[in-house]
Amino acid sequence: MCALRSEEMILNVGPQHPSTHGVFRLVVTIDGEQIVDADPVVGYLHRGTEKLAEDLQYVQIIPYTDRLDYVASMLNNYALCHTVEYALDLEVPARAEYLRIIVMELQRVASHLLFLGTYLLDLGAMSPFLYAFQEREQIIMLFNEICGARLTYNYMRVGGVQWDAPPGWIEKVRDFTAQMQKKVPMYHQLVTGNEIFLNRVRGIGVISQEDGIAYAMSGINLRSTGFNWDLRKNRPYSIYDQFEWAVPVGKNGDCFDRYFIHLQEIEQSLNIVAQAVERVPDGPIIGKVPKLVRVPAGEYYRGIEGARGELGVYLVSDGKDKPYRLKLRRPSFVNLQILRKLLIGQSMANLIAILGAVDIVLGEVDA
Amino acid sequence: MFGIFKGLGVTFGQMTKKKVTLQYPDVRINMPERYRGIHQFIPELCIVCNQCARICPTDCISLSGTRNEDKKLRIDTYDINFEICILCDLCVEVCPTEAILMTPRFELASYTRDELYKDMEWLYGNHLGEFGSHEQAMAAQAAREAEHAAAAAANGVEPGGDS
Amino acid sequence: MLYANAFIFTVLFLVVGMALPIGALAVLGPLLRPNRPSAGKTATYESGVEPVGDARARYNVRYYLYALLFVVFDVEILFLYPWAVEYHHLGLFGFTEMIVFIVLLTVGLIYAWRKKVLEWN
Amino acid sequence: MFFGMPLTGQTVSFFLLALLIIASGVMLMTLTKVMHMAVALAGVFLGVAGIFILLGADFVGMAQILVYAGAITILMVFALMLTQKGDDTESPEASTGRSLLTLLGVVVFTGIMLLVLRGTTWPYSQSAVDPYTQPTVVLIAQSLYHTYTIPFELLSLILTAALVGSVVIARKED
Amino acid sequence: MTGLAWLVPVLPLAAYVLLLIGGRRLAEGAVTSIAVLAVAASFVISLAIMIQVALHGPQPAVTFPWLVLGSATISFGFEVTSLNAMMLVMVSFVSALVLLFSRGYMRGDARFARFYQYLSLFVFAMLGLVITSNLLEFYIFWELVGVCSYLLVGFWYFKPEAAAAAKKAFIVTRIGDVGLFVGMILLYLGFHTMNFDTIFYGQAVSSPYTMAHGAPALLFAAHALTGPGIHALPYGLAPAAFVTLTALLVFVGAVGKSAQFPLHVWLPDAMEGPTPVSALIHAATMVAAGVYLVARMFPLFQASPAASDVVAIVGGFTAILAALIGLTQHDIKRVIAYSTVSQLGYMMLALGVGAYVSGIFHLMTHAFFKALLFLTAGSVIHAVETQDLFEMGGLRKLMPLTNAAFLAGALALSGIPPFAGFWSKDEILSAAFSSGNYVLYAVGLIAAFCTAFYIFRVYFLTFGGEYKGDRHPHEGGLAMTIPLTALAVMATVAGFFNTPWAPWIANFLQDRGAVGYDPAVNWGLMVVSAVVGLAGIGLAYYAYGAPGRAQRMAQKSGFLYTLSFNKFYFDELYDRIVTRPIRAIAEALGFVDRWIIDGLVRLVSGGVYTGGAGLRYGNTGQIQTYGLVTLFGVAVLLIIAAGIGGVL
Amino acid sequence: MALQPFLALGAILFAIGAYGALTKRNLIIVLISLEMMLNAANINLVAFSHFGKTPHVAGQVFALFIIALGAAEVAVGLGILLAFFRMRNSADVKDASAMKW
Amino acid sequence: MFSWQATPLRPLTLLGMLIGVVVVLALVLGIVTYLIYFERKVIGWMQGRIGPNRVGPLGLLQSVADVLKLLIKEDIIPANADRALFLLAPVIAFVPSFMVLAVIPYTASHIFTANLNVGLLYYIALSSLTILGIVMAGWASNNKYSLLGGMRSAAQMISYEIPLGLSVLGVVMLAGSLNLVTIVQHQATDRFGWYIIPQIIGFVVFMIAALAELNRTPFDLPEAESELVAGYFTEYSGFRFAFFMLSEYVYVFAISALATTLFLGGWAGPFLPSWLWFAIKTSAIIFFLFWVRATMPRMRGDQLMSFAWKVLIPVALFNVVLTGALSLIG
Repeated sequence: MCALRSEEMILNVGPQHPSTHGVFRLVVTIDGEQIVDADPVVGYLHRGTEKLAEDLQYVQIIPYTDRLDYVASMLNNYALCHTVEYALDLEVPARAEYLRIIVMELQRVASHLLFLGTYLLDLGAMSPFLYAFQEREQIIMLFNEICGARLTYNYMRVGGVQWDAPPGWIEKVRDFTAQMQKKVPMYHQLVTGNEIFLNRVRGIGVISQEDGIAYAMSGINLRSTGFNWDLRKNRPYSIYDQFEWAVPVGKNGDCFDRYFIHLQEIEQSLNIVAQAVERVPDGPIIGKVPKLVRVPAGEYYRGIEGARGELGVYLVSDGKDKPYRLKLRRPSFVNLQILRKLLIGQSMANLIAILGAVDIVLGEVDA
Repeated sequence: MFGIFKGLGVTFGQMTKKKVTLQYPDVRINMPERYRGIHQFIPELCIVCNQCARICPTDCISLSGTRNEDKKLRIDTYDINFEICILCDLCVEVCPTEAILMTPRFELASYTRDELYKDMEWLYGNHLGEFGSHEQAMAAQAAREAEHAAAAAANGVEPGGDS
Repeated sequence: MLYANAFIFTVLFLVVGMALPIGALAVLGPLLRPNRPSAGKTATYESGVEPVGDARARYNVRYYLYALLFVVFDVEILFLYPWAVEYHHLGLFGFTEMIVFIVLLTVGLIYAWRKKVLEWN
Repeated sequence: MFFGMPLTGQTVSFFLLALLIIASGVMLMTLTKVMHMAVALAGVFLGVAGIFILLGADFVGMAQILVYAGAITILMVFALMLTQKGDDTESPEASTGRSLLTLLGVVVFTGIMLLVLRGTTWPYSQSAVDPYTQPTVVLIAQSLYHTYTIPFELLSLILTAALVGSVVIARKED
Repeated sequence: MTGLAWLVPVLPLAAYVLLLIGGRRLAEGAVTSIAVLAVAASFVISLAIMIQVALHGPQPAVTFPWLVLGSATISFGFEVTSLNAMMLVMVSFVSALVLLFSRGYMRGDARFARFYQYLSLFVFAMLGLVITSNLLEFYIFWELVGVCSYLLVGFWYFKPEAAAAAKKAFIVTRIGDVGLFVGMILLYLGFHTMNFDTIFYGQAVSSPYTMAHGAPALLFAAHALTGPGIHALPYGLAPAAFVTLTALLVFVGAVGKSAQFPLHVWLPDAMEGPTPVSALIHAATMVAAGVYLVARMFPLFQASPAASDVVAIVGGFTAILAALIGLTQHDIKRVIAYSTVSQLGYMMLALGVGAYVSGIFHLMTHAFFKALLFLTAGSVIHAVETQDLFEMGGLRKLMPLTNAAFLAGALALSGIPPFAGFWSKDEILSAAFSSGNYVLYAVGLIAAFCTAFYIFRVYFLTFGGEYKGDRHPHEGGLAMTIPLTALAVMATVAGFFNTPWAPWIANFLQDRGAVGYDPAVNWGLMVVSAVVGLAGIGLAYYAYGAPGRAQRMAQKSGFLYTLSFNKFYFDELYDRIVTRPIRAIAEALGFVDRWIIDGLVRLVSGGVYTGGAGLRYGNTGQIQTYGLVTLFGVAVLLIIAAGIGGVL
Repeated sequence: MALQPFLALGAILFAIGAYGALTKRNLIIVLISLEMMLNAANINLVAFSHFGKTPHVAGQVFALFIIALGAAEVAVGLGILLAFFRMRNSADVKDASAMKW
Repeated sequence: MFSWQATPLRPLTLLGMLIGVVVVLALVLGIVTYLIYFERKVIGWMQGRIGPNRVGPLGLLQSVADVLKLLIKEDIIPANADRALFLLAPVIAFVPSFMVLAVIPYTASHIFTANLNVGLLYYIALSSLTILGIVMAGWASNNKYSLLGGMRSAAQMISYEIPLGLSVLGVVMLAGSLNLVTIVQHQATDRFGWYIIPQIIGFVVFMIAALAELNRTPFDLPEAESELVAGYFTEYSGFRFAFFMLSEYVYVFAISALATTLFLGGWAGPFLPSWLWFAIKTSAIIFFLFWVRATMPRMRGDQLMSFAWKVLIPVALFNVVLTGALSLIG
């Protein structure tokens, strides 16, 4: 209804705005409280990672990947290493694979916790943010112990990992996993059952399955539409096929589904970690890798299930020690494209709910 | 309706829980051994092989050395620009002599950018902590590492990587 | 005249209530505060970019309809108060009277409801 | 003595309030920005509420604040927001000649009224009711719900009609 | 119950309003129910009122001041007298049945609801006219009745004849209304009041007859001419002349409404309307209004012997004239229409000779049997879809119930004992006889003979012999047969309400006092009138029992037949002596009007227009300008007021 | 205090309102002015309920009624104004000269 | 005891009253200061944090420090703002918030209380004036966020003023007075005791509406940080901002005090002095407000409005009818 055509107003949400979680700018045209048009402006954080990579040895690229999705660095590390290993057809020692699985799934938990916290903060609830950060802090401390960094881990190497687990670390992870598994219901009590929260996210920002596929979405955004697509299952890599776990899938494709799948994935990831810590084998943590990695000439693509969707690395090599071209498929960037479609016709309040639930990380979007 | 009350119960229950806040300047997180803080450079050990400068993804290390009378290269200058250093640990990884190390120190705030440009002198003196000199620090570290190696051996784990 | 004392008391609240902000803002403020305006400082905030267009655009009608409902219901409340005060003495007659009043206005509310005035979109 | 009246607190209050009302009213007529007018309007309404209270009609005074200063002013503000363009000044007034003519008429009118007021002997008998012992609310309630039952019920009808009518008009396009 | 009397007219009005609002959306059955129920309720109330009046006597008038004009107050209100009460019962009874009948007759008409609207309004007007207590109100209802008859007669306005007939009815009755209006004004000037009671008795009394033992008419005369507080009569008229003049003027109104000679021409033409309308107009409402007027003003006529004589003579002449015309008409409804004119003449005759009760009684019985005749005629027309007598026949076997009903009505009309008409007509004739007006008695007798003849002519042509049409006539539905049955019963037995040995109505109307002339029972006259009726029937049987005989009779009567067939050339006569000269004058005047008067007017209007065009610039639609002007106006008024009040 | 000052104040307020209602071109301001005139009337009512020959609370009751009616008037008036504005895209009295549209 | 209520107005009485007002002002400023501290502490505890603890012992002087900071902070008036209204708005927002405190009966000897017969209506009428200040602030800033926030705020506050006004009607019906002092006295003698028992529906509606009137979580849309930055006071800084904060927290106190008065028996209670009882009850309500804030996410605008009009108002009306019917029977 808009009996009276009020004047449209152009409002800049971002780059300096609390709810864009970074330097994201959304130029919305509003009519009263209703969004008539939304134009995402990206690039405030662009560093030219892909171009820089062309001038770097493979090992040097790894620290750069840390800075893509900076809340899920481990997964980024892995994507690159995995691609290079694939290109080299390299065997990775079992212990290294287990350590990788453990840190990757812990990383996924940490990333999802961060999503939960910030999403609820966007929706006006303060406490879950702090609770989520308490849990995340424990994971970060675990990472800190294993690789010496809290955010930009630079942990993986082509053919394995850089560090072995310090003494007692595996036990710590085991304890944490058990403790965290008990914590998850608290979130359901605090958040999932809250009618106010439900009213805000149910049926909001609905992505249809067709749209999800058409926009090449992936990850939770795609799974929330009911499309069962998880690369860990669908195109297995690493040793995921050795664990018992399920892929949570939504029904409606709305913000609630996206929120809820995040929580369920935390549970599933913890599940994987719990299985993995029981079976970590002994052995080397890095395979037989030449001192200077030279990828045979050719084109290689590997995609892994990142925290936000399919994180793909497309590598073109001319046989030198540096890639000829490195293209990164950043899930946040791809998922972001649907934003305009989701936002048009919504109210300003829904903007926040939708933007938050699409869950973008600007480091990844801008690369 | 009950969802709201459940939530109220959760928050109320949290009131009595242990607080996680650390009084930061007074209390600090005990950074783990592997923590990748600000570098420490030990000129005595440096053979001026330039590997660290080459591996550095951001080219923040610059060094120069002169050939000594005994044909050995001696380090003259060793600067790290912390404006662009990403503390990735690669330089430490490649250093054949462990002349460059990373310390648990992470505080690097300064009022001007220039101050972030650290020279050999500063890097050498970085993070001596309670130790009076570098030698003492080295000895302590060696002791710690031996300890760890023993512990690792006790766990039946090969010390891996570059350790 | 004694009852007026109560109102004089409230007037004193008004006076003191106005004195505080005026004193703090107009008298004390300039003495304590620096005042060095610059173009950057006095620019309007809009997420760190130059604002596009004027903020004082014509505004949507939705709020207006709420205000309209509000005015009508405010009057209703106003007339409910004397009734509530005197309710014990009015008895069944007063009760019926008010039921009629409330029902009529509820009809209006339901009408607005059905007309989707109460919906945001 | 003040204007022929004993200088009591009541007199002083009256003149202060009258000053507020008239000043706000004149401001309302002379200001150009519509939002400023809304503020002046609130001034008028609050002043009138003060006058009511001064006259011992505390309930009516509160009603005045609640309905006029609270509700109607806000509604006016919304309406102004709705209809004013970005340029927020009032459209130019009527021609000067016409304004002067109106002013003349108004002044003549007021003058006569004041003269008549002065020239008339008013029966004087102050309200014996002390609102302290007998709250005006109660008196109003007794009057409203017994003597004026029918107007009261009609009022609800009018309010409903106004509600429905304005909703219909305001939402015509749907 | 009399306090509720106002409900009697209001209920049909409510039905009218209801139908006006929702008629279009309602089904035919619902429309009928609304109207019939309303009128039936009126009937029930009327009946209750009548019983109450019979038991407790009339009730005082209920009046409300309406207009205060200087010292005079015009009030409005209602009163219940015995006359009223009876009229109410009769009107509402017949109306209810007619309304019910229309359900069948008008079935499927596109403007069914509209028809019921008009009928309801008509009933309302008539009931209001009956119940009112003052002359002005009476006149308003009187005109409303006229309007309704116009609407109803012209209901099928797309038929040119119907439209013309409606116009004719309206204009002709209007001529009478002028007389009534002038009479009314004269009465007002004489008495400074419009209330019947006050005019007649100088004070508000419920019924003149209860307190005026013996000679109410004289009381009126005394009051009118010499009573205290009597104002000087207008125009310096002598009291006797005043009374006669007003009486005659009022009678002119009655002549127009009741279709008396010479204003009878509209009534037969009004047959163009739907038949239920005819039944209503002819039996209970419109034409009865004229008779009711005379009855209501009876003291006035009593006070003026000259006026009474005029009434009697006009009535008698009309009776015979219409009866003669009725002998030869081909249209079934026209025959019945002329019979109505004729019977109304009887009533006037009765009132003219002072037989108040007889006149009213005949009005009542006539209402029943005439309504019956019209409704049966309607039933017949509905069945055979023609109005020409010579295209019918043989319906006795095809429509037995209608046949029986028509027969009852015809017998009643003919004055055959013991049917209703016999008793009332006989009373009139004996009143005429015993009051010494032998000529009028003879005229009435001849008219009675003619009446019997023409109605049975219709009967034999319609029901006797063989059916000549090519349709399959059959009885109408229940809605049509119920009213027929009810009316047939009434037409048969209504006469017993006032037999010489049980004069209930006389007692009721006179209410222990005597009004008008009360003839003694004369058995001889009764036998004579019965025989005359039978003779008429016999002649009709003779003429129309065998085919061809009628033609021969017509040829033999030659000139007379033509005269009768052409209604004595009244319409042509009026055309010659009234319409054409008037048209000529009108054209001459038209020229004057167009060029001289209009020229002046155009000059004026042109000036006004030019002035208006100029002033239009002041009429800008700018509310503020208006407000400003108002402000100055108020200021000026204030100055003046203050000046007068001595403040300035 | 006497009655006259209050009546005088009412008259002056009324005059101000009348001036606004007659000269202002923005319909909303005109409405506002009308409200002021209603307020002026209310002052008189309440004044007479306090002073006068027979002080009675009825004056206050009527003031209440006027307040309520004023609210209703504003609601409908602004509704009409909106309709007008939608039609003409203007809130100017000058444009509201047609008797119907 | 000195009671200005029953003393004819003399300069001395006036002085006494003035002192009373100033005392209230000082108390309120102190209360607000520690209200903010209390809120931060409570919410901190609920989030596993400590809360302010640096300035002064236990961080007790934190709010004082904040106020001082605001006081000496530069007063920035945006170039595009409507200067006059921009300056006026905080005053208009603050004054009514302070004025409503005049009618709250804090103690049994209501020396700081204007014993108004229309006390409750006074509160509701005055508090509705704040909306004007907020709208003005939003409009005068000439900032889109401010405008949106101001408008939202106004729409929300007016919408919830209706259920607020309706919810207290049950209390008025039981007490038969609009005088807050009388209402408290009635609660002492009423057979149901505190009105929270017979008026539980009214109390719930009142609390919800109060939360909304205060623009607090879950109804803090107008100043929804993640959407509108800071709503109507986005452009305000320094002490002008402080006055918005101040009025907000004065309202927190005032509405809690009102809830105490209306539903919790006001100052009444055994053993302890009356003012302490009042303080305890009010603190409980205030704690509840903070607790809710720590827990709830924010509602969305349309839900907020529908909630007021489709749920609260019908429920409040039902409560009125129910109370009327019950007291007719009983």
